[in-house]
Amino acid sequence: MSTNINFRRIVKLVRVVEENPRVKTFWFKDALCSKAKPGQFIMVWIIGVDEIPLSLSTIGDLCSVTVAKVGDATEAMHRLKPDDLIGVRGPYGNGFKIVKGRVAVVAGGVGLATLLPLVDKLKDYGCWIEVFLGFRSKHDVFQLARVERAVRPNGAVMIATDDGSIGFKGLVSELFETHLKRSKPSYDVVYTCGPPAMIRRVYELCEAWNLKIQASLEAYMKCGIGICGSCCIGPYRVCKDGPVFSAPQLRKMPELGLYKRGPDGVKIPV
Amino acid sequence: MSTNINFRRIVKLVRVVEENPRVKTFWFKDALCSKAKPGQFIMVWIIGVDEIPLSLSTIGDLCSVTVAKVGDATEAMHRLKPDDLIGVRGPYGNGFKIVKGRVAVVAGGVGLATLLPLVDKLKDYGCWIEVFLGFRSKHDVFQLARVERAVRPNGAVMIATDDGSIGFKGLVSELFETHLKRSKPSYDVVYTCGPPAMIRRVYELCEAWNLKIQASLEAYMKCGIGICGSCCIGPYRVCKDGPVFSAPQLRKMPELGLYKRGPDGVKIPV
Amino acid sequence: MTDLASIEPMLKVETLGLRFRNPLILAAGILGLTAPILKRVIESGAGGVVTKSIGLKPRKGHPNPTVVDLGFGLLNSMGLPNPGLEEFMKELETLRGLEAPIILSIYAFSEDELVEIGRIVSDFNVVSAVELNVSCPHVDGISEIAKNPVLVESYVQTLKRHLDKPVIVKLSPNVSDIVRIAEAAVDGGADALTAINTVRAMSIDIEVGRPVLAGIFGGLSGPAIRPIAVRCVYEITESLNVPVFGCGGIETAHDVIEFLMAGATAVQLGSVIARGGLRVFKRILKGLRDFLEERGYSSIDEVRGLAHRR
Amino acid sequence: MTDLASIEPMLKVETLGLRFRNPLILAAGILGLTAPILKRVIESGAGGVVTKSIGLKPRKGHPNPTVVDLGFGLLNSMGLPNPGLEEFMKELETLRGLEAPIILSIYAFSEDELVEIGRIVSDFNVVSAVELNVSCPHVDGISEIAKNPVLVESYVQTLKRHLDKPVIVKLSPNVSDIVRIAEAAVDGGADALTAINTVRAMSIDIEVGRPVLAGIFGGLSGPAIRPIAVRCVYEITESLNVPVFGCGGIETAHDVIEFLMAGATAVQLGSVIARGGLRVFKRILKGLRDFLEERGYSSIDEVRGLAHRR
Ligand SMILES: Cc1cc2nc3c(=O)[nH]c(=O)nc-3n(C[C@H](O)[C@H](O)[C@H](O)COP(=O)(O)OP(=O)(O)OC[C@H]3O[C@@H](n4cnc5c(N)ncnc54)[C@H](O)[C@@H]3O)c2cc1C
Ligand SMILES: Cc1cc2nc3c(=O)[nH]c(=O)nc-3n(C[C@H](O)[C@H](O)[C@H](O)COP(=O)(O)OP(=O)(O)OC[C@H]3O[C@@H](n4cnc5c(N)ncnc54)[C@H](O)[C@@H]3O)c2cc1C
Ligand SMILES: Cc1cc2nc3c(=O)[nH]c(=O)nc-3n(C[C@H](O)[C@H](O)[C@H](O)COP(=O)(O)O)c2cc1C
Ligand SMILES: Cc1cc2nc3c(=O)[nH]c(=O)nc-3n(C[C@H](O)[C@H](O)[C@H](O)COP(=O)(O)O)c2cc1C
Ligand code: FES
Ligand code: FES
Repeated sequence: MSTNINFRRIVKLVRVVEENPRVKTFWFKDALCSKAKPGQFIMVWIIGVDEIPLSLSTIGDLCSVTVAKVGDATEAMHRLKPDDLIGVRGPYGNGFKIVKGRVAVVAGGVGLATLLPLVDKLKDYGCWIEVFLGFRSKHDVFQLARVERAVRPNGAVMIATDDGSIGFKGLVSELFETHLKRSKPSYDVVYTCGPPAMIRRVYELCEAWNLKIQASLEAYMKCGIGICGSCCIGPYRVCKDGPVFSAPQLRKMPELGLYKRGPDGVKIPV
Repeated sequence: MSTNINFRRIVKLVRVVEENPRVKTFWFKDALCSKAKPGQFIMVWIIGVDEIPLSLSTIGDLCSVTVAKVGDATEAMHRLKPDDLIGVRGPYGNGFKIVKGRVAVVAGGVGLATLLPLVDKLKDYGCWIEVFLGFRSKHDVFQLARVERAVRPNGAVMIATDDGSIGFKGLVSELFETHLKRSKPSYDVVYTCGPPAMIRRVYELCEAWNLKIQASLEAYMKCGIGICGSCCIGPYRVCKDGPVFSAPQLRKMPELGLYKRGPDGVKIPV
Repeated sequence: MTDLASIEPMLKVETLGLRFRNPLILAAGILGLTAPILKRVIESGAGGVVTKSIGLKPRKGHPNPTVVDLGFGLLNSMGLPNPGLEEFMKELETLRGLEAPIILSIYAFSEDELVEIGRIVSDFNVVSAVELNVSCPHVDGISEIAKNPVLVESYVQTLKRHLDKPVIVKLSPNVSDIVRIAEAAVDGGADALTAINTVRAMSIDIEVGRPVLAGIFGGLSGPAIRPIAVRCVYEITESLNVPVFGCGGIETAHDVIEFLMAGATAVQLGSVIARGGLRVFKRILKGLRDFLEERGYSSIDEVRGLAHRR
Repeated sequence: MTDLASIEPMLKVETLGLRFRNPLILAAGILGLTAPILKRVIESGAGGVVTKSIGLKPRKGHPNPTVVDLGFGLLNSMGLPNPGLEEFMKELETLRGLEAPIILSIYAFSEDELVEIGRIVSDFNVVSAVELNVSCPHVDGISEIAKNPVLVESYVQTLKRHLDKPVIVKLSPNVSDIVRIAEAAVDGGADALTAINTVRAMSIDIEVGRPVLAGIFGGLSGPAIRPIAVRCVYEITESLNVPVFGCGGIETAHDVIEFLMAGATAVQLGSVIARGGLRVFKRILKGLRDFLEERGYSSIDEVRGLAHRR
């Protein structure tokens, strides 16, 4: 087997799990993915349909991606069954840097998928982990048991939903802010992934509270290998310099959370 | 530095030694040639003139080729001075297999060049070495001291010249035959290199006397890497399957010593 | 080697009335879709940059997969995604006062479009020159232009007539006789040429029995095409006296020297950035300086065209 | 895997009225200059062999250096060395009763020469078919033919009129539109096509500032050109219903399957023999059998053209 991560491998889906009506997890075996770092992503070829970036939501002998149904490609992916084939290349990107100590993890929606292998690893390192999860409603919650297993007894899981059907009613960034104000915790780092507006808010909070941040961003991707330029935010390529960025880098991204770019590079307000 | 022996290296000549009016030895440094086996050859680019196969006549920190002036390319090579550049690729071919014991080495003319690193190595292995050298006349003798140093005290050097100006008067194959008849020696192997007619005769003698043979052959070469087909003798490519052949292989070369092929593949009587 | 300034005298290139501090130019379509990344490429050491190829209207390009790594080269069928000229000029506005000329790559499906582009770009002084892409091998309506000398001459003539900037024409290797096309471009008024765009190619995923690219056909770039590109540069400069930007598979200082010896005025780097990142500029610049110093050349002008000697 | 016979049913190819026990054919100009080595190639497992390209008169070819390894491919400018047709037919005489068809590759500088070659070869039953090489990129007078559809059609017509054997036309990738040339060949009466010959290319030795080949230009072969060759085979078989022998950069069973899926009837192997030796035939045959068995295909006929599905 080649060790060039860019060569596409065709892998068989060994399991497909419905997390909730909008989210499924797809399990497969791939030697290179098994060696990925938390926060890295792969380019998934949904054969005959599209190729899209997806974070690894599990890294192990079996790997997984956890996918929200939001458009053509993800809908096609949701139709796949065990034994169906997908193509994968990667893993790509820098991934999260592990910080030992007291950490916060702020996840919005399917952004949690990206953070799951990180939470697994943080547990192995014996970190104190406080996880803030945001969902639209209780029907959108997924993989909660896994997060709770990882956090207990050295941390806590807090949930926010837009409709208040479970946990705090409101945005997860609001939950996080409330917690910061109330407990004045001194996190060694705040990890976050989710919708850009949420990330922007969490970033602003971290700046205000003088907290280190590692934020995993999204952008439209074609090559995944840092040459096509379609994923640029500020002077950075999300696929190669990211997807995980620190505060000094985020400061050079004035557009963060304001607009993103389409396949043609045209700015789209978010 | 690449380890692909096919990549051409440009090397500087560090020394040029006139062996006799027709033969010069050219010294240069090249890491891959330093690791060659006795009997291997290189493709030498005489820049702007031609590229020709030449056996390594010394294998060590410094390497050498020993070249007889016979046509355009070798004449141009004889005009080269220290600090001039040549291109080299290789080493190519199988080289000689070392047989420990009692060996004969039969060299005709500049064919001795090919056998020199072999003689050096046989000495290291403590073989009993009997060397039969053939030259046109005493003026053509070269590297005799090196051969004698390698052979003494465990062997002997015998010389034949066409004009009898030194040693036995006649062909080296006749000298070898005479010796076989007189001393009935039981060589473990007979190594030979020289003009095709001589090799053919030595091969016939070995067949008759039931001696193992390793003969280094010559043929017109272009690619040196076994695809162009210009160096074929019988079903073998001299550049890749040879240049050193054993008796079972020589038996499949009815043309040996009768004709060779030109650059166009046309048969030329020898 | 952080000191780019000290090696400028050896490496600078003056052509088209422009001054490039070194011969390493970012190739079209590589990263050049946004201003901040172009700025970063220049800060990384590039002597000049060519933007993504821009058309009059926004274009999404081909569906994914659009880029595949074949090991000895990349296969891409980007399909010229771009935000359209107007939007892109707003993007470039921020790029003033940089140390390297900015070359705008453009494409057009008709000469009418070229007239309009020429008019719009003439007054846009962020851009020092225009590279006309007539050679993208995987976009219908563009790939055909570079194969037809009459069309090439006419396109270039039209653009030159309406554009008050140097015009570089980017040629395709997918032609029977690149010299003939180069001549047509020069006859049309091209100030310089770039050779080469990618080589039309395809690859099939045998596990699923389908082309690896959604667009089926793509353009091959990277080391695999270097000997083809060197040949094109040599053939053109053997026949024509026009500056040629060499492009195709350049990965090392060695490769840059090869193109210069083949007759290139400067070179463009593309695929190497996938493997080598933006560090490649400084790495190659250092290699160029070492090569020149070790061999006793005082500048790259002394190696240019050397392989044409008889 | 010494048992070639057992895998024949899966791998055999019937085309041109001939039977190839497997799809691996020795490409033109690779070793095929003498009878004993051709025999050895067949004994090594080849399903067929194409000889060196032969002309009416002996030809020494270009001066050395003629072959250079670039790592991802070879560059050669052999220049069609050959002993001439008459001498070569004597050579081939000994090759009767072998298990693989022998295809004679020929070239001609004029249609008159073709007439003569056709007449001479018609009665020579050692040879099962003729491959017409109009595509050698480094021989003046030959390389031009493949670029000109009128010439190609006329050449093929002339040969067919005087030769009573299947004619395969070997096409060049160095053209603006290979399908157009393929059509011309078929219109002229070609029974099959081979795609592709080498890609015109060059390389420069920067230490001495000279082309690496004495002939300056050469033909690129090996892995570097595989995506170009696959594209050519796919383009041709998408438009025309004619057997195509795929050739260019094949090194593994994987590559063979890729060409078959692109639409090739069988394939030809060239440069791989430099790196892999004559063992490549059996190695690839074993790989093909394993691939078919693992995926549940009963023969290569089931994978042929698969990538054309929509
Ligand atoms: C590094 C990274 C990691 C990601 N990880 C996950 C994950 O773990 N789970 C998950 O559900 N989603 C993830 N995404 C988002 C996912 O790639 C998109 O949801 C998906 O591409 C949508 O495709 P579509 O055709 O279904 O939707 P569309 O209808 O095409 O578009 C819906 C949204 O997805 C975006 N999108 C479409 N194609 C791409 C593309 N090629 N690259 C980037 N964005 C695209 C569009 O810009 C739009 O915002 C990740 C994105 C990035 C950049
Ligand atoms: C494996 C091998 C090892 C050799 N080792 C030595 C050596 O150590 N010392 C030495 O002096 N000679 C050696 N030769 C022979 C040497 O290659 C030729 O003498 C040389 O090529 C002659 O070139 P020329 O242009 O001077 O002569 P030409 O006038 O061209 O020809 C003289 C003779 O050399 C042969 N020759 C020419 N070109 C080639 C070529 N490309 N390949 C093979 N033969 C050629 C011709 O067929 C002819 O027989 C070796 C040959 C081979 C095949
Ligand atoms: C992903 C990618 C996108 C490209 N986009 C363009 C483009 O928009 N316009 C253009 O003229 N060439 C484009 N090219 C071709 C390159 O500019 C260059 O000519 C080619 O890649 C050969 O150089 P390289 O081998 O250094 O990559 C693109 C190449 C790649 C790999
Ligand atoms: C050394 C060499 C000699 C060749 N000679 C010929 C030839 O005589 N006639 C011909 O049609 N093609 C010739 N070719 C081209 C090959 O037949 C083949 O088309 C090409 O090399 C691509 O296949 P490959 O990548 O498997 O080598 C030659 C190729 C090489 C490398
Ligand atoms: S996706 Fe192409 S540069 Fe990031
Ligand atoms: S020299 Fe080409 S096969 Fe031996």
